[in-house]
Formats: sequence, C-alpha cells, structure tokens
Amino acid sequence: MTDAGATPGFFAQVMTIVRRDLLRERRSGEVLWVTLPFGAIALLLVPLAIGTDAPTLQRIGPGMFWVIVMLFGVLIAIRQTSAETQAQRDMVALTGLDPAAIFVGRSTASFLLLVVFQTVLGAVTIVLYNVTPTGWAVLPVVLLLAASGLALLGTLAASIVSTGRSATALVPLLVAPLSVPLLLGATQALEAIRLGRSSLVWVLLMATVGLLLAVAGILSARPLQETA
Amino acid sequence: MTDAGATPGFFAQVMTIVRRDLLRERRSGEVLWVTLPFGAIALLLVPLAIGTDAPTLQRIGPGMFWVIVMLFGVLIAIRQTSAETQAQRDMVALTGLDPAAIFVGRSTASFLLLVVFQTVLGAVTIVLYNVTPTGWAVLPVVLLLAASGLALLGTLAASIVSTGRSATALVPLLVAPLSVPLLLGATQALEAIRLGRSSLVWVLLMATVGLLLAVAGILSARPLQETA
Amino acid sequence: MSGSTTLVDLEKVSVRAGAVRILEDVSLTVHPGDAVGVFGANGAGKTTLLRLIATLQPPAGGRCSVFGADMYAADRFDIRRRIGYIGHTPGLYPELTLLENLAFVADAHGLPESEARRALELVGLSGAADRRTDHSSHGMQRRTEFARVLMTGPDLLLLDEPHSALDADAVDLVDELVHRTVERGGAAVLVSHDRDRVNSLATRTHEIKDGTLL
Amino acid sequence: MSGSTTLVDLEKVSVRAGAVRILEDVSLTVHPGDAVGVFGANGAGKTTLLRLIATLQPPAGGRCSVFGADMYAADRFDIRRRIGYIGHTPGLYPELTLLENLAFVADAHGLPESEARRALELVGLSGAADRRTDHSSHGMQRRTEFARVLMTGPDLLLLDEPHSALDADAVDLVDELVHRTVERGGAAVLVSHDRDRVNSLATRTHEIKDGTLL
Amino acid sequence: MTSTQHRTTVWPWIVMAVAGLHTFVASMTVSPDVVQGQLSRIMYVHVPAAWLAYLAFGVTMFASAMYLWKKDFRWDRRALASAEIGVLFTALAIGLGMIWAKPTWGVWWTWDARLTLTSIMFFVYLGYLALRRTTDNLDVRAARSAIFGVLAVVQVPLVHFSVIWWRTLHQPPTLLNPEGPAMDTAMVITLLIAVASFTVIYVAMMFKRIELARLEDEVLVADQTSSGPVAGQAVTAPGLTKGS
Ligand code: HEM
Ligand SMILES: Nc1ncnc2c1ncn2[C@@H]1O[C@H](COP(=O)(O)OP(=O)(O)OP(=O)(O)O)[C@@H](O)[C@H]1O
Ligand SMILES: Nc1ncnc2c1ncn2[C@@H]1O[C@H](COP(=O)(O)OP(=O)(O)OP(=O)(O)O)[C@@H](O)[C@H]1O
Ligand SMILES: [Mg+2]
Ligand SMILES: [Mg+2]
Repeated sequence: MTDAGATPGFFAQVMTIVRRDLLRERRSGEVLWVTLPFGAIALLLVPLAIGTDAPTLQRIGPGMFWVIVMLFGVLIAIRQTSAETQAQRDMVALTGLDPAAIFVGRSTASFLLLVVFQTVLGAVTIVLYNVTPTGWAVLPVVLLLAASGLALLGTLAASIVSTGRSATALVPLLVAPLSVPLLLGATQALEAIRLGRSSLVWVLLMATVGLLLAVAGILSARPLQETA
Repeated sequence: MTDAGATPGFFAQVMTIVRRDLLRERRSGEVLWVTLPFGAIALLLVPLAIGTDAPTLQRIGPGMFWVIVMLFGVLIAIRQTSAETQAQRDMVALTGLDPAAIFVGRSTASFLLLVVFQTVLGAVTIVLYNVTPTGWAVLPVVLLLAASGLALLGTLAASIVSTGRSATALVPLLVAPLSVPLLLGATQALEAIRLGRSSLVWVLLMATVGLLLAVAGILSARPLQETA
Repeated sequence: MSGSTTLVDLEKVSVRAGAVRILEDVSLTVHPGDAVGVFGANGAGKTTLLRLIATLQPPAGGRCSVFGADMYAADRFDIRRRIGYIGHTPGLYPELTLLENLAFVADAHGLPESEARRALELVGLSGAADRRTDHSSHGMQRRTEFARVLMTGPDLLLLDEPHSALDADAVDLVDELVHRTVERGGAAVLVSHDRDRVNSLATRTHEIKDGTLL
Repeated sequence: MSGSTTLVDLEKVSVRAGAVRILEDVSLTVHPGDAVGVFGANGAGKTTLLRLIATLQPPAGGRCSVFGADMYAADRFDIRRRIGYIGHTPGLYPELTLLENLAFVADAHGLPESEARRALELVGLSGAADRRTDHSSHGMQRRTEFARVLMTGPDLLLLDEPHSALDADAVDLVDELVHRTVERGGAAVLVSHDRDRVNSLATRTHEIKDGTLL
Repeated sequence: MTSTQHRTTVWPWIVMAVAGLHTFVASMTVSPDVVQGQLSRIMYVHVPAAWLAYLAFGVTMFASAMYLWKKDFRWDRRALASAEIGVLFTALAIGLGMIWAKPTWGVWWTWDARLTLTSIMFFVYLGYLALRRTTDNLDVRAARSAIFGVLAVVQVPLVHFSVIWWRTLHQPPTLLNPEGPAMDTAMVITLLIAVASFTVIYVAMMFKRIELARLEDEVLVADQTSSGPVAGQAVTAPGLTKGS
C-alpha cells in the first residue's frame, strides 16, 4: 500500500489514544453502566447502614462523596489495564506511539470519564444527604483538580505494575498513599470555604500533587516501556 | 484411555468447583491481595474525609463496615465471571457438571473468601473506629448470614449476566435492591443488640433472604444454562 | 455406547444473530464410525456448527439431537460429558498449571488425578506438567486440550482446526484421537482448512457455503 | 529504507525466565530481501524469538539490533513503527468493529481512515467492516491483522504461524505480504509448522532446538 | 557464585551495639518528665525511630532518583536498603507508640490522623518491597521500584503535618515547632543524643544491608546465567503407543 504516513506529532498521538479510549467506553459502557450505578448505590447504602439522622448525614455527606469518588475513580482509571491481553499490549506497542503520549492520552480519557462520574455522584449526594454546595467559584476547580489528579494517579499506578499479571495486586497500595493528599486537599478546601476561610493553600496542594504526578508519569513512561 | 469414570454425585461436583475456585484464588491472590487491601484502605480513608470527631466515627463505624463489606463482597462474588473467556465457559459447560452444583460450589467458595474478608475488615473497624463489638452470641450468626447472602447474591447475579453478553450493566441494578434487606438485617440486628432489644426478627430476615437466594439460584441454574 | 444408531441428527437447523443468518436449514446425520470433515471459507459458520452440535450454541429453529436426545430440551449436562470439543482458542485457566487444569476436568468426570498425569504423558508434556499455563507456548496449550479429550474418552469428537499450532510430532495426535474414538463406536466431526489432511482422515466431507451445508 | 544493510542483527542473544533457559546464544542476521523460515517443536522458543526481534521480549544477554539501532537502548517506538508483527492470537479490541480497530492503527501511523477501509477490502472484509470483532470469526480476525500489516507497509515482517486459521483464498495473503515487503527492500521472518508452504516462500530456513538456532 | 571470597564487614555490628547502648544510657539518666513520669523515657526511642524512618525514606527517594538518572544498580541497592530499614524503624515507632498509648490514652490504638497515616506509610513501603518481588528482571525491578520510591515519599510530610491538619490526640510538634522547642533543655539534649545514636545505627545498618543486597543480586545474576533447564526440553513427542 502507501508508504507509511508521516509520524504524527505528540498532540495527535495523544488524541489517538483519547479517541480510542472514549470509543471503547462508548461500546462497552463500563463506566456509565457499571461503575457509575455502583457508586451511586454505595452512596445510597450509607444512610441505610448508619441510620437516617439528618444532621449526621449532612455532616458526613461531602466526605462520603469524596471517599466514593476516590475509590471508584481508581477503578475507572485502571479499568483498561486490568483487562488488556498480551496480544493487545503488543499491538499498541508496535503502533510506535510515544509512551508519554499514551500516558497523557489515557489520563485525559480517564479524566473526562471521571468528570462525568463526579457530576452524577455530586448530584446524588446533594439530593440524598441534603448538602448545600457552597463556594461556587472554587468548587469546580476542586472537582477538576481531583479528577485530573485521580486520573493521573490511576494511569501511573497501572503502568508501573502493568507487565506482571499478579502485580495488579499492588495497585491499591500504590494508589492509596498518593490519593491521601488529593482527598485531604479536596475535603479541606471545601471545609475552608464552608468556614469562610481561604482555600487557596489546599487548592495549591492539589495542583502541586497533580503536577508532580503528570511530570512523574511523562518522565517515567519511556523507561517503563523500555523495560516492559 | 479408560472408559469415562462414574458420574460424581452432587456433593462431589460441588467440591470440584470449590477446589477449583480456591486454587485459582490461591494462584492469583486477587481477593487477598487486591480486594482486601482496597477495602481496608477504604475504611482508613473515611475518617480522613469526614473529619475526626470520635463520637461520630464510633456511631458510623459499624455502618461503614457493612457498606464496604457489601460493595466489595459483590466484587468478590462476581470476580470469576467478569474475566472468564468464552473458551473457558465452553470447557466448563462440557465437563457436564450439574449447573446447580456449579452454583452451589461457586457460592461456597465466595462464602469462604467473604468470611476471611469480613474478619479482617472487622478487626480494622474495631481498631480504627473504636467500636466495641457487642452480642458475641449473635454477631457471628449475623456475619455468617451476611457472607452467605452476599455470596449467593453475587453468584446468582453473575450467572444471570454471563448468559447475555453485554448485560454486565445489570449486575449493579440487580444486586442493589437485593442487598438492601441483607444490609438492613445486618445493621438492625446489631443495633437491636446494642439497645438490648431482640434481634431475632432481623436475623430471620437475613436467613429468609439467603434461603430465597439459594432456592432461586439452584432452581434457575439449569434454565439459565439452557439459554446460554 | 448408547443403543441409538445416530449420534448427531440435525434437521433444518438454523442459527441467527439478530437479523443476521449464520446457518440456514442445515441437516446433518452422524452415525457411529463416521468421521465427517467440514470445509468452508472464513466466516462461513463452521465454528458455529460445531458449537451447535456441542450444545453450546442455541439454534433459532429446526430439530437437533445428540445421542438420540433432543439436545436443547433435555438435561444437557448428561450428554455433554460424552462430547469432546476442541475450539479455536484453548479454554484453560492461565494462572493454573497444565496439570491442574487437567486435574479439574478429571475431577469433574470422576477420574483420579493419575489419569490427568497419564494424559499429559500421552501428549508429550510430562516434563511441563507443573508449568503455569500462561508460561506455556500456544502449541503446549493445544496439546493440553488434546490430553483433556484423550483423558475423558468421548463418544463424539468435535475438532475445530485441530492441526493448527501442533508441531510435526504432535499432528499425529489428531489421527490417533479420531481413530480411537471411531474404533470404540464413536464419531468425529472435523473442521479444517487443511483439505489434504482431513480428506485422508474423514469418511465423508461437507462444505459450508452461504450458511448452508452442502 | 535505511542505509544500513542488516535489518536484524542478533549476536549470542539469550532469553530466560528465571533459571529456565528459553533461548541460548542465538545469532541471526537478516538482510534486505531475506525471507527467513523458522521451524521447531512446540515450546522450542519460536514465538519468543519473534517477540524478541519485535522488541517485545527483553533479552537476558547478548547484543540485538534492528534497522541498525540497538533495539533495547534506543527509543524503541521509532523502530517499532517499521515492524509488522502477527502473533498467535489477534490483538484486537473485541468491543470495537473490525474497521475501528484498523482505524486506530491508521490514526497512530498518521494515515487517513480511508487507508483502513482499503486494507479491509484487500483482505476481502469490506462487507464485514462494521461487524464487531467479537462477532467475527477467528479467520476474519486473523485477516484483519493481515490488513493492519498491509496498511502500515512495514520494512520487517514477523509472522507467527501465518497460515493458520486462513482459508484457501486467504493463504495467498501471506505470499502477497511477504513478496511486497521483500520487493521494497524489506525482509520477513516466518515461524511455522507448515514446512512445505514456508520452504516455497523462504530464501533460507532455520531450526530451533534445545533453545538454540541451527 | 563468583569465585572471590566475600569478607563480611564486622564493624557495623560493633557500631550498632555501641550506639544502642549510648541511647539506652542517655535515656535512663535524664530526669523523667513532670507530667508523664518514667513513661516519658519511651520518647527517646519512639521519636528517633520515627525521624530516622523519615530520613530512610528520604534516602530511598534520593537513591531512586539517582538510579533513574544514572542507571547504576548501586543506587537501586541503596534505595532498597534504606526502604527496608525505614520499614523497620516505622514498625518500631508504631510498636512503641502503642505501648505508650495504652497507659496515657487508655487504648492501644485509636482513630487519629497521625496514627492512621503512619500505618499507611508502613504499608506503602511494604508495598514498595512487595513491588520489588514481582519480577526477577533486574532492570525492570529497579526502574519500577525507583519510580515508586520517588513518589511514595509524599507520605513523610503527610505524617509530619497530620497533627496540624487534623487536630487530634497525638502530640503536636514540640521540638520541630516553628516557635522553637517547647521542651525542657535536658530532655532536648537527651533526645538529640538519641537521634544522633540512631543515625549512627542507621548508617551502620545501611552498610550491612547494601552488602547483603549486593550478594543477593549476585546470586540472582548467577542464577540467571547458570545453565538451568532448557524450556523446550520439557516438551517431547507424544507417547501414543504407551496409551490405550
Ligand atoms: C500508636 C501510636 C503512635 C504512633 C504511630 C506515633 C507516631 C509518631 C510519629 C510518626 C512521630 C514523628 C512525628 C514528626 O516529628 O513528624 C511521633 C512523634 C512523637 N510522638 Fe508519637 N506515635 C504514637 C503514639 C504516641 C504516644 C502515645 C505519645 C505520647 C503520649 C506520643 C508522643 C510523641 C511525641 C512527644 C513525639 C515527638 C513530637 C515532636 O517533637 O515533633 N506518640 N509519633
Ligand atoms: N515464565 C516461564 N517459565 C518457564 N517457562 C517459560 C516461561 N515463559 C515461557 N516459557 C517457556 O518458553 C518456551 C518457549 O515458548 P514459545 O511460545 O516461544 O514456544 P514456541 O516455539 O512458539 O512454541 P509453539 O509452537 O507451541 O507456539 C516454552 O517451553 C514455554 O513453556
Ligand atoms: N452477533 C453476530 N452478529 C453478526 N454476525 C455474527 C454474530 N456472531 C457471529 N456472526 C457471524 O457468523 C459467522 C460465522 O462465524 P464462525 O465463527 O462460525 O465462522 P467459521 O466458519 O468458523 O470461520 P473461520 O474459518 O474464520 O473460523 C461469521 O461471519 C460471523 O461474523
Ligand atoms: Mg472457526
Ligand atoms: Mg509459538
């Protein structure tokens, strides 16, 4: 056939991965039809389990929201890797896509899915726990930072353990520590807003963690692939 | 080679499946090394997210335990099906094992894994949330009933889903309503004990749900396989 | 062997996926001692036919029976024990060893583990019995599937491209398996693209074209 | 093509899994225009050799280069684009259609989607372009892999049992692919159990035995 | 194994013993705390253990970064040694903290941000050690664990600042307080002596552990270059005649 096309630039490569991931999600509907309902059910079960005392629910509502987002967010971010076959991994490797572009693309796709996930779960929380969201200016920033941090974190953890099959076991251990600063930043930022204090330092914490993860992921992408 | 051996009895068939599932778990370590740490981490993250007010934690501790057990319990019970290939399904079908025996065997294996899961998470809850377990006579009964109910529920859901391919979407929708009576039974039984009231009705509720699920599972096993 | 004289009896069977017709009005009778070869282009429906006979693929219409029993009404698990099916892809658990995979099947058939070991020896894999399946080569996994079928000694053999992935020594396994089965009064259906090999094995051959069996 | 005159250069390469030796002291040089056949028993290490050359299997020792560059030191993704590898099992996403699978690869190579369609046409699958991969037969999936390799036009072809699962019409694809590649100054390495077919295609052949290449 | 005779170094053992004794003597001679009485002596081990764990994990991060940069296995072994010693010190701090908690707080363990995060830190580095066990390939192992070793260090500031971010039971910073140490001078000096001794112990242990790691790697390499079984020989021609 034709001689091979020109090597696409970094951004084009990222978009190739994003398109693939979103198309696969559209076809399988895994996040939309499995993870999302499961997350919503988790939020539903909590009041049933701890009793329906309105002030308590209101108090723990935002916290529960973040816990569920963190837990299921990790599941969303690692979803691709766990089910991938050796043959599929080989195929992707031989497309010659830059591993760093793959990392960014996967993170971006996960980020987009997480934003949807957060939005729906946020609505469920507001309704179920009678939480009044405050800080309309900061809230979206916090949500977006949390989503991007989680997406990067999950993608990075998955790529660290991806080659060994039994190593999936380690993902939670890799993810947990790094999700604590995100969780802390998110909850404390909203708490600060509620108390009328400045949330800047927490937002900055989240941004820093996200940035670190992005840098770590991009820099480690090639060495990790080299040793695959 | 030899002529085929004598068809094993129902109980022997159940044990074949239990042995297979436990062996696979031993080799993959999925429950022990992935689900369990993940569950424990979830319990750890909750207090970080909702704040550290000791009485609140003590109040919601048992509830959180049950929510995590339900969510991850379902993941444990459906773990086999989601990763199974068509070829593996064909192979199992052609072993000629009675579908009802397969159902019972899978449920039993999941039950055993869930008991381990519950025990570890229970210990974590007691330590972290400073919960003093009460009702030493009823508590084990409740735990065992919850484990068996969840195991049956997950196995049933998985076998319904495995027939239609894209129907994974149904798992959460199927599991959620059915797990509510289990959750209610478990939490209310313990609450009743704490308040010094009788927990019998709740224990009976759980037992009934479990029994119904077992009957439903065994009776539906063959018809479900017929349409596979 | 059962008293019935037909092992497989398909009568105007059709298989569909939604509106797409995969097989249409397929009729096929297999008697004890038959070794039937089936040819056809890629996507013609050969695998579907085999899975239909193996009771793994429900028909959309028609009558189908195996061992004289309607295969989609009766308790299939009884007749399934007498079927030996080898598909395109090995149906083994990757995290178990080759022996453990066979031992599970032996267990389900009420056979002792020693039979599993012996079967592995027959296919030349004694030395790799304790190797994890996902650390075994493709051909080794195929051979293990042959060991499984040798071990359970089925009356009806359904082989989907049995010669592929086997090395020169191991292709004889196919002949061996077919001859054994046929000699004990069983029958075999073989799907293949390798006409020469199958022609020499089969007592008669068919062609699948446009969803029908010629 | 690059100015270098060797496409593959392995020098005393070994591959291991812990203490188990899979390949030992393997040396192999492939020049433009070569079509190398590799034979060997099941489990001998043929697939491992192909994956090694494809930069997918890290060596335990020795020197290996592809297109004149050390394949495990350099930025591999540059040379990977020039390799066309078809393994035992199709590496396709089951939930996507055949066309979508190809379009992804086209995209990654900077080719328009029309190239993906054209490639599907070449392998005779235009009619099934929009069929989901997991609704396609094994041979259709194999053909799609051939379409992928035809589309990207690699300089180095690595084919693992290319003739299996293909019907009589489609086996010609293998010859076609090898001839095209060799004519443009590329080379091919073919692993197979089908000695006759490969002997007629290959310019030279090797045997793997006891982990070494003879 | 290589033919060279490995002489194991002895001096680290001596240094460890001396430094341990030093800590013990210092903590026993200082006068007890006014509020806590004799119990406060636990502090001279609890706190240095915790701090040295921080130091160890910091070294792991540094060595991991150096590995990624230099691709020199010596840095990989340093990272491993430090992480393992850090895990040991973390366990010590947690164990002594629990012993201390029982008489002062009345429970062995309670929900508290520092306690929780310290145990998470413990598990994270256990995870680091577990990650190293998932492969025998030296390059793979070193690259993966180095990346994780760099990232995992966020645990340290989290544990340290947890008492400020979540105002709970555990002692807030006394010595490293921004407003200067809020502690009796004699106690401060004793604590510093203990920390110094612990640092010496850490360094000595590092030497031993790095030595051991080198030997382990040599064994691994020897294993991977020895003539083990050939994979393909496990497969033979089918023995059909023996059947039926
Ligand atoms: C079981 C539980 C405990 C754990 C896991 C634990 C953990 C720690 C850690 C990690 C540090 C180092 C903090 C830093 O400087 O960043 C620390 C310091 C300290 N701990 Fe504990 N601790 C426990 C129990 C206790 C108890 C019961 C007491 C006393 C009542 C105590 C008193 C102290 C003191 C005085 C410091 C030094 C604080 C400073 O100067 O910064 N700890 N502990
Ligand atoms: N982790 C491992 N432990 C032990 N042996 C292994 C491991 N990984 C691979 N092997 C062995 O390496 C050998 C080579 O496998 P490979 O897939 O290359 O064989 P092959 O020549 O392609 O065989 P086939 O003809 O069956 O496809 C096999 O014997 C396999 O069992
Ligand atoms: N759900 C579905 N929707 C549409 N077509 C389907 C579906 N499932 C199967 N098919 C089609 O049924 C046909 C028969 O597939 P089958 O696997 O039986 O072919 P085959 O003859 O074994 O081919 P091969 O030689 O490639 O193995 C294929 O064309 C396949 O695409
Ligand atoms: Mg087929
Ligand atoms: Mg192979």
